[in-house]
Order: sequence, then structure tokens, then C-alpha cells
Amino acid sequence: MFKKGLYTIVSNQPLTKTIYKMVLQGDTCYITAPGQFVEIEIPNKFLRRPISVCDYDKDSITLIYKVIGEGTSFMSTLLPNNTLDLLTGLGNGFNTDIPQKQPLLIGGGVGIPPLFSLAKQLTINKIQPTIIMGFNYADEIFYRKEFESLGCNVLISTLDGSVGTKGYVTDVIQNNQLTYDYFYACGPLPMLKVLCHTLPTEGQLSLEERMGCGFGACMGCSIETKSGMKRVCKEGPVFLKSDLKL
Amino acid sequence: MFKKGLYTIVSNQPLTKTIYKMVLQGDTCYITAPGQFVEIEIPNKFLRRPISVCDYDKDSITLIYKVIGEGTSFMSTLLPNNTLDLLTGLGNGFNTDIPQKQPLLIGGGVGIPPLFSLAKQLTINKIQPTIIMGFNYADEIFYRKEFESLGCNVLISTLDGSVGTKGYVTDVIQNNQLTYDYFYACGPLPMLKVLCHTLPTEGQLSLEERMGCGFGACMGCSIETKSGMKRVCKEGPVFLKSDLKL
Amino acid sequence: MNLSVNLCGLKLDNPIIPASGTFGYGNEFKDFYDINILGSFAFKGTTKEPRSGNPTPRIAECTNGLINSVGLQNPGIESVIKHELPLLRTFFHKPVIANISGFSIDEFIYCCEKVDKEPQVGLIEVNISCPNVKYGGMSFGTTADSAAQVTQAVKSVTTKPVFIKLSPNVTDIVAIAKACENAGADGICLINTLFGMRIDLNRRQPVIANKMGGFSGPAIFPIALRMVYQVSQACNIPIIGCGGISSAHDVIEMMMAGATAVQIGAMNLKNPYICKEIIEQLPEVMEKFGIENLNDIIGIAHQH
Amino acid sequence: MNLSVNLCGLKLDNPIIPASGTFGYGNEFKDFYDINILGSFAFKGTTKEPRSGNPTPRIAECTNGLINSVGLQNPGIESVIKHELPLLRTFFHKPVIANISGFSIDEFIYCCEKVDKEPQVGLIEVNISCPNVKYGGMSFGTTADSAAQVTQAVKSVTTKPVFIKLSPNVTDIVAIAKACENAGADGICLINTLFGMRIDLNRRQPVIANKMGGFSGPAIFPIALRMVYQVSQACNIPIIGCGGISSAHDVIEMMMAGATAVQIGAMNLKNPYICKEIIEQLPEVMEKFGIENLNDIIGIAHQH
Ligand SMILES: Cc1cc2nc3c(=O)[nH]c(=O)nc-3n(C[C@H](O)[C@H](O)[C@H](O)COP(=O)(O)OP(=O)(O)OC[C@H]3O[C@@H](n4cnc5c(N)ncnc54)[C@H](O)[C@@H]3O)c2cc1C
Ligand SMILES: Cc1cc2nc3c(=O)[nH]c(=O)nc-3n(C[C@H](O)[C@H](O)[C@H](O)COP(=O)(O)OP(=O)(O)OC[C@H]3O[C@@H](n4cnc5c(N)ncnc54)[C@H](O)[C@@H]3O)c2cc1C
Ligand SMILES: Cc1cc2nc3c(=O)[nH]c(=O)nc-3n(C[C@H](O)[C@H](O)[C@H](O)COP(=O)(O)O)c2cc1C
Ligand SMILES: Cc1cc2nc3c(=O)[nH]c(=O)nc-3n(C[C@H](O)[C@H](O)[C@H](O)COP(=O)(O)O)c2cc1C
Ligand code: FES
Ligand code: FES
Repeated sequence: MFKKGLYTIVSNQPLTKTIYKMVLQGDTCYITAPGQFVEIEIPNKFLRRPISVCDYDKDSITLIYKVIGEGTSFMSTLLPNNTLDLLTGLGNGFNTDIPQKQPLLIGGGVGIPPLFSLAKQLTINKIQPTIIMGFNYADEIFYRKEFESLGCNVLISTLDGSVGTKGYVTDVIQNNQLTYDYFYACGPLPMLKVLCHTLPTEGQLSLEERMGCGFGACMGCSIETKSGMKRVCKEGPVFLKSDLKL
Repeated sequence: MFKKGLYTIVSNQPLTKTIYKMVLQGDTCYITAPGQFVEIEIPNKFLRRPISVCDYDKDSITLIYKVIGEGTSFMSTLLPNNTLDLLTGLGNGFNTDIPQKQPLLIGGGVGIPPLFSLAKQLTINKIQPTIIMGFNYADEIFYRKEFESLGCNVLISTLDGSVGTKGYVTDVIQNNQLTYDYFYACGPLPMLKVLCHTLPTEGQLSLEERMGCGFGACMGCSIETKSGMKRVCKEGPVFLKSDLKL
Repeated sequence: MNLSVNLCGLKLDNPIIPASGTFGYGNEFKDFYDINILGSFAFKGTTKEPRSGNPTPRIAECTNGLINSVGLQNPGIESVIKHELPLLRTFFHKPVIANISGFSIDEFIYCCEKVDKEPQVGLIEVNISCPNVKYGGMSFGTTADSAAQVTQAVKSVTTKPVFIKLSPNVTDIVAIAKACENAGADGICLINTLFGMRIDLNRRQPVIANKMGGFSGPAIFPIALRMVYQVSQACNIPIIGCGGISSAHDVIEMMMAGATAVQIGAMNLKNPYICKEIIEQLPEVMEKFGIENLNDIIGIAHQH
Repeated sequence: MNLSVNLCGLKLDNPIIPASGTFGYGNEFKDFYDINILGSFAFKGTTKEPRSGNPTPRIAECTNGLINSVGLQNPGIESVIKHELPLLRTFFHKPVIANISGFSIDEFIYCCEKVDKEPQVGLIEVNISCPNVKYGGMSFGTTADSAAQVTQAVKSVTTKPVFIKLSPNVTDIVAIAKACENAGADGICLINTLFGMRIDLNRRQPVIANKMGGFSGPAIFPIALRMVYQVSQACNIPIIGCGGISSAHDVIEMMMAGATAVQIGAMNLKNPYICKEIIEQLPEVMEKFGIENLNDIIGIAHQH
């Protein structure tokens, strides 16, 4: 089920030069799993903007977004008490009901936010995930402490090695000889492709596509999977590695 | 010369159920004659809205407008300190340098506002005009006191006769056997037509047309006059009776 | 106040119909509201074979509209009849509009024969205009001859009312509509999307993987309205007006131009409640403009 | 940073050209800013005889655009040469684009012969597309044959570069552009207005006295862009891109699609400073997208 409603901004602040954290107040009863997303109406733009739910409780939603174009620029100018029209409860989200002992959560840039509520859920399920976060540069790092405060082991890669492992998230995995029996990933497509091809275990990957509706009506976001055409906004955004043709 | 600028609303209040008075602050140096108009930018509307200048001094403009459609509805919701983007100094305006002793100023409904700064100018020129204002019903009457406070004789017609003469502005002229040697008029086209055909003296009439630009560039507002095609926004909105083909 | 209209015997409680391709097979929208309030709805363009559509990105944003190049992704007519219609029956209790596409006359015939047998289908809408498919779709809709051929062919295999849905990307929409009328069409649906394009300045290439796509949304309303006006002047069959409608005001404007019913496309994607909201607002707007019965205003703008 | 472009030998300091019909003969805009900052400008469509145009209302508002049915009101070519050009000379010191219309091949020839002799005219733009005139305008632009005829005729009487300005209201814009190229056109200007309409719900009749008119403004940008892309792929002559441009971003997008220069129409009416603002913003936007020289991006979207 979906919900369309006006949500009130509680806070909206930069975490880095280009990445903002926004907390909204409103009904979250249609959000049922970590990894779901919302579609945000932007004044004077035709299409809504899809942003993953980073965290939520019974009446608030946390979003983390990067300023890319006009929609996200507009969002970054909003103040507390401004309202946004959101569709919530979109997408399948991550499935945490998987027999797993030691999952890896791998995020690249603004692919990291949905892993937060996932990590929270796993912790509730008594599973302690390892978090691997990939950034380009040190000044882009965000949410390290928040993951650590869940009790998670957090490993970081930066392109220049200024923090953590030099290189990519895959270098973190190799260099640290991590043991894991499952993985969850969200981030840029090239990262997801490499993970699909190099990690031996099954896993879940969250994809992005340009969307028309965000709720399954237009077929604008369909991708080909091993089990046929699937809508990123409806059957996804989270897919099983074994189902993807990346 | 024209001026495009942001003007700040000083006040914006209803005079009647559907007619509002708005005072704006800003540079008025391009307004050079009574009867000129401004073009108002309305958010999410493509075309600007033309509204006559009712009154102005060195840094303020008074507009009186009727709520007709989306543009004027929007205007009616604005609060002091909101701003509007205006083009000012548009149109020729009324010519008061005419040998005249006893002019009639005849206005119908929202054709009345531009006659106010005209009356003011004439008073400065030591000419005391008679004002005839036509309304449908008593509750639509506005600006009677303002004209009277200029020292003008104000006569009113209402369709139902509840105030002043029953009928039209022409009935006022007939019933009161007014003497006059010139007239100025602004109001609905049927009224202007009757005035053109019944009043014996020369006069100036202010017309309306749907406008593209308001400053003479698009030929959207051209009408045929006895001396050729003329733009209502540039050679008008004020035309000599003797030039019009109404 | 009367909102009901009649499309060749198909009585609609109101003239509001979600347009094909923006309402799936109804399933997604039942989660937003009870879709039985609709006049009807047109299901996703369906072809003989299942189609996976075009590569992504398939969507590009425009000022007051969007471009899509979905490319008729659909599960194929058999699957629609076997799975979608039975599912639909569980939550939608009105006749539905079957939107049919094909890449040859035979395919059109095949699909129409199939849907002709479905009691749930109240009307067949034949899309000869989809601009996203390299062969077929576009070409049938761009000449009067081929449009007439398709019309004649499908009319011969069904007794249900057949509406031909035309492409606006043509020099002379009236000639094509008249050809369809003469070939037996029961009605015309105007318009499908306009061919459009956007370029991504960062990547310096088209946003859409297929380069161009179908442009629709409020931006195209004046073009759709003009075509409805022109065709309703020239033809004597009912018209479903479509293109850029986003308000009750637009619905009335489209009906005054000559439409008997209207379809709403792109706006469903932006605001999934748009059709519900318009249905709710219609009585108020009718009152404002002194309209007692919607049938009174169909084509009224021609009287001047 | 290089903003200058070259249209068949006519060097423009920048690609920004106000479009015909939205800039008069330059006179009104000199009161807003020094129009010598422009690349050039296209004067109001001019015909052999003076024309008083269509009845009013001639303007209707649309979502992100407007409809006009000015109907080529102009003082006639003699008067333009005798009065407008000498006046223009006093405040505009660059070559101007002469926009010419006609109702017969002879009228096109007549006007082009006249402007050919004017040193102020740097380029002739032949409007075979104005949709407002019942005979002439529209029909020349809707078939490849008649478009080629006009092209050939005017080319035979002038040595100035001739750009043919095409109507978008056609099934196959590429065929028409190619016909013009083959007939000797030096360039193509794309696009003129789309046929559109609005109805006044209160009066229950068309807003525009002439019922329909030419629709333009930001709403039509994706259609214009698509046509520029298609034509620039098929033809080897320069294109002036026009239709819905309202920002420096749009200018760059239009050039990436294949335009060598651009025209800005409707937006001049809404914001008389739009061309000035775009010229001022261009360097910043070029920098943002890593563009050093505008000539480098002309048609770059075709490379993928
Ligand atoms: C399921 C999903 C979840 C997402 N979650 C997040 C998140 O948590 N944080 C975050 O910063 N970003 C997220 N994104 C990406 C985000 O949607 C885009 O960055 C955003 O839409 C850009 O909008 P804009 O107006 O600023 O940019 P513009 O480039 O001006 O947007 C133009 C159009 O392209 C679309 N678009 C641009 N980039 C993307 C993209 N990467 N994916 C899909 N559509 C795009 C826009 O939605 C819009 O329709 C997510 C995308 C998807 C599909
Ligand atoms: C020179 C001039 C001076 C005017 N002065 C005044 C004034 O002082 N007070 C006042 O109340 N009204 C005045 N009007 C009329 C005023 O412009 C319209 O009432 C207003 O534009 C309606 O806008 P809307 O968005 O509310 O209505 P809508 O009907 O939604 O407007 C749709 C379009 O039609 C145009 N339009 C609608 N009515 C008119 C009209 N009567 N004249 C010209 N264009 C119109 C609008 O500008 C807009 O482009 C004047 C008109 C002109 C031409
Ligand atoms: C995402 C999308 C998919 C569409 N798919 C179809 C289709 O399958 N068959 C069809 O006839 N029209 C299709 N259309 C066209 C619409 O039904 C409608 O004719 C067009 O979008 C104009 O209406 P609008 O401006 O309200 O969107 C599609 C439109 C969109 C936006
Ligand atoms: C009011 C108006 C008048 C126009 N007159 C002419 C004309 O005389 N000759 C011509 O070739 N195009 C004319 N056009 C078309 C424009 O030059 C331009 O091609 C079209 O408006 C698309 O550009 P735009 O979307 O930027 O307005 C006119 C357009 C408008 C809005
Ligand atoms: S975006 Fe519409 S189906 Fe996914
Ligand atoms: S409105 Fe453009 S010339 Fe008058």
C-alpha cells in the first residue's frame, strides 16, 4: 500500500558539501521495510524525485540526498516547517528474513543511506553486519558514527586512501579478508556490477532507474532480469544477485 | 521608456467583494501620464497581467483590480512585504494638455481606477472634472469618497437604481443635463461604444485587449483605427474618439 | 447534475478515463483509491506477443510533461486475458477499454478477435500511433490509407465499438480521422504522444536510451485541444479527448472542443489521485460555468 | 571562452537571436537594453503588401506558452526598407536577419530582391510556415515540393545566405528540410509555432478570434529539440534552433542537438531582458558543463 501526503520538515542540514540530511514528520505506516523509497514532489518540476528512506520511526522519515540538479537543489533550500508532498511506501525494500550470520552491507556514496535502516533492522534481528562504505574523498564521508553507534563494524574506502583503504569497496573486502555469508549493496552501477561478479555469496542489490511514476504504473523503469522484465520501482529497487543480469 | 523591477506590496485589501486595492512600493520614474498601465508577472502563468495605474507618486503605485481568473485571484492572496515583478511605464496614457474647461470622466466598473490619477492631474491643471461612475449594484461601488476628496462632483449610476441614477452612465449624462466640452472614458467595450456614438464632443477612451507583451513588440493587441493599425499597448490604451472605429 | 456520457452505447458514469500506459492494468491504482469511481480506464497497450520494451532510461523530464519510450512493454494478449483481466475483475466492476497495438494488420486482428470475446471489455481502442516502435505503430497512423486499413480489418472481427487512437505527429489529422470514420471506426481517440527529445548536458547525449520518445503532459494540451476541435468539426463519430488534461477545467474545455469523454495520462504518474480529484471537482466547476449536463457542452465551441 | 558562431559567413558574437515576431523591428527593445549585445535579431515577418493581420483577440495564454494569431501584421516591405531599417541603423550596428513571408512565389521573390539590396541585412529567413494565414504560409511549408520551389525561387534572386524557416506541423520534417537543402537553401530554421487552440469556458468559444493560432514557448522545447536533432542528422547545412528556449541551459541543449545558433521567441514577451540575461549567463553555464568553445558542442549529441 502507498500513502500520498504532506510531510513537514523537522530539520534539513548539510552532512558534507553536497549531501544533506532531511528529517520529515508525518505518517509512516506504509513504510514496511528498509530500502524502500519515497517520491518527492518538487514545485515546477513534472516528475517526482525518488529518494531512499535512510531511517524511519512511527512518525518521522530521514532522507539523505546529494544535490545533483534542480530538484535536489530546491530541496536543499527548504527550512523547518516547510512541507513536501511525498509518496511513501514505494518499492520492495531489503529482505532481512534470510538465514545469515555475517552479512556485509556495502554502500557507495548516496547508496549508503538505505543501508542504515537495514543495519538497524538486522541488529534488531540479532545479526551484526559489517558496513563497508566507499567514498571518493575524505570530505565526503558521512554517517560513519551513526553506523558505529548501532554497534556495527565500519570499514571505509577512499579513492586517495586519505581515510581507510585506498581504492574501492572491493579493495576493503580483499584487504581485510572479511568473512561473510550474505551481502546487501547499494551504490553506483559500476560498483554493483563488480560486486555481482566478484562476491561469491548470494546478496541483494538496490538499483536506480529514471522513473515516471515510482509505483508500478508506467513501466518506465523496467529492467530485464533472469526471471523476466521487472520494475525497479515495484518488484525492486532491491533485487537478488542471482536474478540480475548486470 | 520602460522599467522592469520588483515592487514590494505595502497593502492589499478588498474594496468590495471582488475588487481589491493594492499599493506597491518601488521606482515609478517611468510612469509619465495618468492612464498608463503595468504588466504584472504571476507565478506559473506565462503572460503578465495588465492593470492600469490608479494612482502613483514618486515611489508608490496604487492598483485597483477585480478578481477575474487565476492571475487576479493569486494577486488577491498576497500580503504586505510580498513582491511582484512589474513592467511599468506602459502605454501612452491620457493627454491632459487639451483646451478644455469642463471635462466629463466616465468610468464603468474596473474602468474607473485610471480616472483617479487623471482627475488628480486635471485638478492640478486647475480643471475641475465631473466624474460619472457606473456600477451594476450598490455593493460594487468603490472610490466615491476618494474622487470627492479631490473636490470633484461625483455622479453614480446603478443598474437597479439603488444608488444614484437607475441605468447606465449615459442615463446619468442625460438625466442631469450635464454641460461638458470634453470627455475621458474607460470601461467595458459596450459602454465605450455608446459613448463614442452619443457624446457630441471629442474625447479620449481607454481600451482593453488581450496582450502578449504589453510594450509594443508582438502586435498581439493591434486594432484598426481611422489612421491605421495601432497597438493598444503602445499607441494606446488611450485613443481619441475621432480616431476610433468602434 | 448529470456527469454521465455515452460512448457508442457504453454508458460511463463520468467522462474520466485514465489513458493507456499510465494506469497499468489497474492493479497499482487500487492501492490509492477505489477505481470504480472512474468512467472506465484504458489498459496498457497490448500486443500479440509479450514485449520487453526499449532499453532504459525510458523517461525524461520536460517542462510540464515527460518523454517516455517504454516501447509497449506488455505481457502479450494471452497473458492479459489469462491473468490481468481475471485479477481486474476482483476489484473493477465496469467495462474496461482494451488498448491494442500491432506491428502488422494480422496482429491487430489477432488481438481484437481475442478481446472481442471478453465480456469485461466494453470498447476497443486501437493504437496506431505509438511513436516508440521502429516498425509498425508509427507508420499505420501517419497515412490515411494505412489508418483506414487497420480500421477496416479490426472492424471485421469485432462487434464491440472500435476507437482508433491517432498520432498527432502528422500534417493533416483531419484527413486521417476521416479515413478512419469512412472505414467504419465507431470513434476516434485524440491524441497520443508527440515526438520529443531531451539531451543530458553532462553526458552530452540524449537522456532517453532510444534517443527520442513520446512527449505528453500539460504542455501539449493546446495541441490536443486543437486536434479534437478540428476532427469533431469534420467527423460525425464520438471523440475521446486526450493530451495534457490536468484539471476539471481542462476536461470541460476538451468537451467544449468536441470530446464526449476524456483520457488522462501523464498526470496519473505525478499525482496518482488526479482522476479521483477531477471527478470530485467536476460538479463544482460545472456549476461555476453554468453547466447542468455535460452532454450539453460537447462541441459547443463550434456554435460560434 | 568562445561564444561566437558562424552562420554561412555571417559571424555572430554569440548564438542568441530574438525570433521573428517577438522583437518587432528592434525599436521597442532598445528601451530595455543595448541590443547590440545580441548575435543578431530576426525582424517581424514582412510581406510585399502591408497587412493588418487577424482580428483580436490574437493572444491566448497556455501552460508555459501562448498562442498567437497576429497574422503577419506588418507595414509591407517598402515601408520596412524606407522607415524601419534606417531607424534601426541608428541604434543597431550589426547585420540583421530579414524574415520574409509571401502568399505566392512571386511575393517571396519580390521581397527577397528588395532585402538583397539592403547592406544591413546579413541573412534572409524565409518563413514558409506561418500557420495564421489561410492561404500561402502554411501550405508552402507542408510539402517537400512547395518548400523546394520557394527555396529555389528566392535563391535565384539573392546572394545573401537564405535560411528556410519550417513549420513543425508536419509528418516528416526531415523530408522537407532535405528538399530545401537540395533546392539550395544555405540553412534551416526550426521551428515555427505549433498549431494550437484554447477555449474560454465563460464564453464557450475559442479565445482567439480566428479560433486557432500558433503555439510557442517553453512547453514546445522538446518538440523543437527533436526536430533540430533529426534534421541536423540528415542535412549538411547549418540550423538555427528555435522553439521554447528560455535559459542558457536550453541554448546549450539546442546546440548539442545540432543548432549553430538559436532564436528566442515567446520568452521575450514575458521577460524583455531574457536575451540579455541568457547572454550574460552563458559563460557560467558553459564552464559548468566544461565547454570552452560553443562550436565544439554543435551536434555533439549525435556522436553517441
Ligand atoms: C530508488 C531510488 C532511490 C534513490 N535514493 C537516493 C538517495 O537516497 N539519495 C540520493 O541522493 N539520491 C537517491 N537517488 C537518486 C535521486 O533520485 C536523484 O539524484 C534525483 O532524482 C536527482 O534529481 P534532480 O532534480 O536534483 O536532478 P536532475 O538531473 O535535474 O533530474 C532530472 C530527472 O532525472 C532524474 N534523475 C536524475 N538522476 C537520477 C538517478 N540517479 N536515479 C533516478 N533518477 C534520476 C530525476 O528524478 C529527474 O526526473 C535514488 C534514485 C532511485 C531511483
Ligand atoms: C490596458 C489594460 C488595463 C487594465 N486595467 C485594469 C484595471 O485597472 N483593473 C482591473 O481589474 N482590470 C484591468 N484590466 C483587465 C485585466 O488585465 C484582466 O482582468 C486580467 O488580466 C485578468 O487576469 P486573470 O488571470 O485573473 O484572468 P484570466 O481570465 O485567467 O486570464 C487569462 C488571460 O486573459 C487575459 N485577460 C483576461 N481578461 C482580460 C481583459 N479584460 N483585458 C485584457 N486581457 C485579459 C489575461 O491577461 C490572461 O492573459 C486591464 C486590461 C488592460 C488591457
Ligand atoms: C508512460 C506512458 C506510456 C504510454 N503507453 C501507451 C500505450 O501503451 N498505448 C497508447 O495508446 N498510448 C500510450 N501512451 C499515451 C497516453 O495514453 C496518452 O495518449 C498521451 O500520454 C497523452 O495524454 P497525456 O498528455 O495526458 O499524457 C502512454 C503515455 C505515457 C506517458
Ligand atoms: C507573437 C508571435 C509572432 C510571431 N511572428 C512570426 C513571424 O512574423 N514570422 C515568423 O517566421 N515567425 C513568427 N513567430 C514564430 C517565432 O519566431 C518562433 O519561431 C516561435 O514562436 C517558436 O519559438 P518560441 O517558442 O521561442 O516562441 C511568431 C511568434 C510569436 C509568439
Ligand atoms: S516508474 Fe513507473 S513503473 Fe516504475
Ligand atoms: S501586446 Fe505586444 S504589441 Fe501590444
